[in-house]
Amino acid sequence: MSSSLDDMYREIIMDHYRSPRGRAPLPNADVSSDGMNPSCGDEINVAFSMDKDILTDVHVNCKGCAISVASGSMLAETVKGKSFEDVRKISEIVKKMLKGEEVEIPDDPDFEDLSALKGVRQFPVRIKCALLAWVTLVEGMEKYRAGGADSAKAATTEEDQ
Amino acid sequence: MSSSLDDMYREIIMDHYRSPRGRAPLPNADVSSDGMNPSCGDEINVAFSMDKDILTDVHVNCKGCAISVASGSMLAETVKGKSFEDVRKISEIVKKMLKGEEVEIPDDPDFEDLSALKGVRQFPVRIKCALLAWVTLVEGMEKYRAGGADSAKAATTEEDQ
Amino acid sequence: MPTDTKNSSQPAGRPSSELNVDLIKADFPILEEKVNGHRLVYLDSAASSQKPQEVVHALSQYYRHMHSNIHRGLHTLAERATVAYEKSRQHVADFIGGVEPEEVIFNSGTTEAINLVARTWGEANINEGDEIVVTEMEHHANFVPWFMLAQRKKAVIRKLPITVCGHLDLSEIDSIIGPRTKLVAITHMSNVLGTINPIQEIAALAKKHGALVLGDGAQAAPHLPINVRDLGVDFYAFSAHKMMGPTGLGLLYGRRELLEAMPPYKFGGEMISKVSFDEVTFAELPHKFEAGTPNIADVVTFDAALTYLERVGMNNARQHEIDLTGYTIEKLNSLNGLEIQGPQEVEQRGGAISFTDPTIHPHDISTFLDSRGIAIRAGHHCAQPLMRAMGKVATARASLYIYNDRSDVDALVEALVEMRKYFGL
Amino acid sequence: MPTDTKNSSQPAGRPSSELNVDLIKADFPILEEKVNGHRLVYLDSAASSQKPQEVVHALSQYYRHMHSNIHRGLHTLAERATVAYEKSRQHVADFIGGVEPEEVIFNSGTTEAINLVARTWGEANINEGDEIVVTEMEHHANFVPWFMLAQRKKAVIRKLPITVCGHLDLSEIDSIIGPRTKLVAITHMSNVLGTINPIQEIAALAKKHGALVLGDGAQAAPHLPINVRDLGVDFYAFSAHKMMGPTGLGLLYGRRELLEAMPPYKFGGEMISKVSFDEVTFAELPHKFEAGTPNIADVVTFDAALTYLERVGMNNARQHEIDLTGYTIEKLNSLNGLEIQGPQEVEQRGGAISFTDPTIHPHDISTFLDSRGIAIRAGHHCAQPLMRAMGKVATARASLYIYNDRSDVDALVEALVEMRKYFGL
Ligand SMILES: Cc1ncc(COP(=O)(O)O)c(C=O)c1O
Ligand SMILES: Cc1ncc(COP(=O)(O)O)c(C=O)c1O
Repeated sequence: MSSSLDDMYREIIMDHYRSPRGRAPLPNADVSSDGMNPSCGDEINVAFSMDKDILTDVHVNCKGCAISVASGSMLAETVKGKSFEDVRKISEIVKKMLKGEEVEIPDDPDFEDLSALKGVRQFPVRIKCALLAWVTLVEGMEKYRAGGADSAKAATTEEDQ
Repeated sequence: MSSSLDDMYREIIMDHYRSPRGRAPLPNADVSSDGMNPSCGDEINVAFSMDKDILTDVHVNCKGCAISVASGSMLAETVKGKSFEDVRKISEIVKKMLKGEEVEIPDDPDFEDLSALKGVRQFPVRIKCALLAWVTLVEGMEKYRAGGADSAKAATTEEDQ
Repeated sequence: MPTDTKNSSQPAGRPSSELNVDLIKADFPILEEKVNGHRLVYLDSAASSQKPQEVVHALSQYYRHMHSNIHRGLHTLAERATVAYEKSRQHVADFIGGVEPEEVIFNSGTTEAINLVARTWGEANINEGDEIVVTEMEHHANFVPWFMLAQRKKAVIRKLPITVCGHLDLSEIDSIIGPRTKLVAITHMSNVLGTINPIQEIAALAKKHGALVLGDGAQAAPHLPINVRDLGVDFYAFSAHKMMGPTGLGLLYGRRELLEAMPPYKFGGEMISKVSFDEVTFAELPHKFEAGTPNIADVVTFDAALTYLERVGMNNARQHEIDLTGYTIEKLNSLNGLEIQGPQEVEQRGGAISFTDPTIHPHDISTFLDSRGIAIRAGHHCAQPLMRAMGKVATARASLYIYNDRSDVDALVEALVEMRKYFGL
Repeated sequence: MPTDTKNSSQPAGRPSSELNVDLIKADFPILEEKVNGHRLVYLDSAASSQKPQEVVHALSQYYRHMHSNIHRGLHTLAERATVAYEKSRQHVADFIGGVEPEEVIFNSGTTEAINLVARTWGEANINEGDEIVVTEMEHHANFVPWFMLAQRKKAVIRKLPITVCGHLDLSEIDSIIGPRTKLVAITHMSNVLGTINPIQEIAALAKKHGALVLGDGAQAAPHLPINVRDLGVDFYAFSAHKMMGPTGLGLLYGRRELLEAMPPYKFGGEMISKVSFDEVTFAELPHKFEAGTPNIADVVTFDAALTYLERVGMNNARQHEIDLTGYTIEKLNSLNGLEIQGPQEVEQRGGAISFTDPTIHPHDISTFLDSRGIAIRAGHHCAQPLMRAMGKVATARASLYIYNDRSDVDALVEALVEMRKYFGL
C-alpha cells in the first residue's frame, strides 16, 4: 500500500537524515554557497575548499526535510577529492535518476547510497528537495571558476501558500 | 410570436423615426447638450432656448436607432413651454415606464405618443436608447441652472465589442 | 442539503446541531475520491475549497444555456448572460453586508484585487515619506504590492508585529499608526495562524488619523459573516475559489467615492466611454475597473456558491468551525511535542491550524499524510515574514471547512501517530 | 466528432469535405436552444465562441476529480492539478508553433495580456519622444493601453491608416515605422473588418529599425493556424473564450529574453522567491508573471479546447471559413443597398462580417434578427477609431465559426429580407 512511501524513506535515507555527514564547520572554506527551495523554505549552506580543480573538503548544513538533508549528507560523502567535472557529472546522473530519465548508474561505491534517492522519483514535488544540495554546490563551483566569488546563491523556483 | 417586437416597433414609433420632429436648427439656443450611448454609438444633440425657467424652443438631432430617434422626436414635441421641474417630472415618468416600475401615466395629451415607448421595456438593453434624449436634455438643463454653461455632455454607460 | 437558519447561534463546545456534515459531505463529489487507497480527507481548504455539486452544475448550465459575451449584445443570449452576471454582483453586494453593486469589482483573485488598489489608489495617493502599515502576519499578496509601492514612492512600510501567541501585538499601535499613516493593510484572518484580527478597532484608529484601511478577506470571507461597513474598511478583497466558487475570480469591495476618484487599472474594451486618436474617456463604475471580456461563467457561477453558503448559514458555518477547531486543537495537543502555532482560543481564530513536529519536517509530514489519503499543506504558506517572526522555516497546516467533521480530524491524528512510528524518531 | 486531417488544404469555392458541420454542431449543446421560438442561429463567435460538450465536461471533471491549489502542494490532488495545469501550458506552446512553455503566460484575457506588456515592458522601455505604431483598425484593447502609456511617457502614437477597402494602407509605411519606433502593436485579424494583416512583412520592417512587434491574436488564434516564430512577433496575445475555451483565461506569448528582462506585473504569492521586510526577490519564468492562485480550472480545461480544435484541424477550420465567408458575402451582396465593410477577397479575411443597411440602424437589425433566433452583434465593436475612419457610428456584424453552415447564413439572409419588409423602409 505505502510501498512507494517506503521506497522513498528507505532506511539508508533515514540514516543520513538522523545523522547527516559533513556538518563539521569549515572555517577556511574557499566558497560558501547558499541555496533555498522557496516551495518549502528548505535552506542549505554548502561550503568547500578547493585545491586547483579539486574539491578538498566540504561542509553541508541543511535545514530541511528528510530528503533534502539526506541528499546533502550523501553529497558530503561523495564529492570530496573530486574535480569540478566529476561533480558536475555526478550531479547530472543524480538529476536524471530523480527525473526518471534513462541513465546508467555507474557501478561505483559513490552511487551505493546515492541510488537510494531513486525512490523520490515517484514523488515529483519532492525531486526539488533531493536536488537542492547538488544545485547549490554546482552553482558555487561555477561561481568559483568564473571569478572566485566566495559566496553564491541558488534557488529552485516556486513557492507555497 | 414576434408580438413583443411589434410592441416595440409600433406604428407610432416608426412614424417618429421616419419623420423626426424638432430637427429644425435653433441658431440662438441658450444651451447645447451632447449625449452618446457608448454601447451602440448613438449620438444626440439637444439644443434649447430658455426664458427664465421655461423651455421655449428645442432642437433635437439624433444619429441612432429607431428607438432613440423616435424618443428624441417625442421629446421635441413634448417639452416646449414646460418648466425645468415639468421636464424632470416627465423624464422620471418615462424612465419608470421604461424600467417597468410602477408609475401612473398622466391622462394628458403629452403622454399619448410617449406611452408608446412602453413596448421597449421588454427589451432591457434598448431602454438606454429610449432614455438617451431625456438624459441629455435634463443634464443640459441642470448645467444651465448651475451656471449657464452653454454646452454639456451626457453619456449612458457601457460599450460594445 | 444544508439547513437554513441564517442568524442562529448556539453555545460553543458541543457539535453544532444546525449543520449536518454528513449531508454537506454528500454535496461534494470530490470527497468520494480515493487517494492512495484511502478515502480523501481534505484538510486544505485554506488553500482552496472544494465545490458543491450545484456549483459545478451551475457552471455547466451556464455554458449549455446562456453563454455569450455580455453588456454589449442585443440578442437573447447576451441579455441572459448580462442579467445573470449583474445578478451575481448584486448577490456579492448583499453578501458582504449590503453595499451598492457598483462598489463590487470583479477581477481574478484577492491578489489582483490588492494589486489593483496599489496600482491605482496607491499610485495616486502614496508619496515620499508616507507610511503604509502592514502586519507581520500578512500573506505575500497583502505585503509585496505595498512593499513594491513603497519602494517606488520612497514611502515607509511600518510593521504591526505579532505576539508569541500569534495575536497582533497592539501595545505600541499608537506609535505605529499615526498622522503619517496613509493606509493600513491588514488580513482579517491569518492563513497560517488562524488569528482573527480586530479590524474594527484598528480601522477606527486609522480613521482618526485619516488613513484608509484595506482588509484582506481571503480567509475570513469564506468562514465568517461579513459586513464591510461594520468592519469600517475602505477596501476589502477576497477570492471565490476559497469559498465554494470557481478559480479565477476575485472580488474587490471599495467605497464608491474612492473608486470614483481612482484612475482605471487596465485599459481596453468595456471600460471606456469615448476613444479616438486624440482623447480617451472612461466609463462609470463598476465598468471602469472591468476592462475586456470578464470571467462571465465564473461570475455567474459564484452566485450559486453564495446561495449555497447562505443556505448553510454563515453563522452556522462559523459555529461549526469553532466546535471543530476546538476539537482539533485538543486532539493535536495530545500528541507529545507537537506545537500548534497561533491562538488556542477558538473564539479568536478560524480553522487554519499550523503545527510543527519536533523532529519531522512539514514536508515529510505532508507526504506521509498523503499516503493515508489526507491532504494538508506544508511550507511557508506565502507568509515568509511571519515564518521568520515565528522562527520557523515551514509549518504543516490542516485547515477545516463545513464539509469536515470529527472523523476527518480523527483520521489526521491517527495518521500523525502512525507517522511518528514510521519515522521512528 | 470532427475528422483529423490537420495539414490538408483544398481548393476554395466548394464546401470543405474535411469538415462535417452537422457532426460539429452536435458537439455544441447550446445550439439546441430555442430563442424566441426559433432554433438558435449563433453568428456572434467573434465576441465569444460557444463551447463543445467535451470542454464543458472537462471543466466539471476537473472540479469533481482533481481540484486543488497548485504548485505548492505536496498532496495527491495538488500534484494532479499541477501536472494538468502545466500540461495545458505545454499544449498552448505547441499550438502556437512550438515555443518554450516558459514563454507562455496565463492571465485573464487578451486585454490583460496587452496591459501586462504595456505596464512592464512599456513602462521600462518607452521614453519621451519614442513612437508606438498602432493601426486604425485596433480593438480598444490594443489601442487604449498604448494611448495611455504614450500619454504618461510623452511618447507619440503613430497611426497606420486603412484603405477604403478595409486593408491596411501600407503606402506610407516607411515614413511611419522608422528609427524612433519602439513598438508596433497590430491586430492579426480585425474583429470588425475581418482583415488579415500582413504581420510578417510589418514585423520584418519593424525589426530592421529595432522595434518590437505585439500581435493581437484575439481573432486570429481561433481561426488560423498560428506560428508566432514565423510571424516574427515578439509578443502575441489571445483569449481562450473566443476559441472553444472558458471565459476568464488569456494567453500571452513573449520571447524568453524579453520576459526575463521585464519587471513583474502583479505582486503576491507564487511569483516571489524571497520575501522579508527588507527585501523581495522574484521567481523565474513563467511564475514571475503569475501572481496568486491562477485560474486553474480554466487553464486545465483549455487543454481540452485545444485538443478539440486540433482534431478539427486548424487548416480545415480555415478552409471552411473561407468557403462560408465567400458564400455569406455573395448572399449579402444580393441585398440591394446593403454595404459590407472590409475586404471582399475571402483569402485575405476571416469570417467577421460587418455590414450596414442604408436605412435600418444596426441596433434595430440586431433586435429584429434576435426575434428570429439569430444572434449577431451591433455597435462600434470596441473600435471607435475605426468606426470614425469608416464614417460609421455603428455596424451590424455576423461572425462565423466551424459550427456554422450555409443554413445559418440562409436564415440570416432570409431574416434580413423579412426585416426590410417589416420596417417598410
Ligand atoms: C481583435 C481583438 N482584440 C482584443 C479583444 C479583447 O479580448 P478580451 O475581451 O477577451 O480581453 C478582442 C475581443 O473582444 C478582439 O476582437
Ligand atoms: C490571507 C490570504 N490573502 C491572500 C491570498 C491570495 O489569494 P489568491 O491566491 O486567491 O489571489 C490568500 C490565499 O492564498 C490568503 O490566504
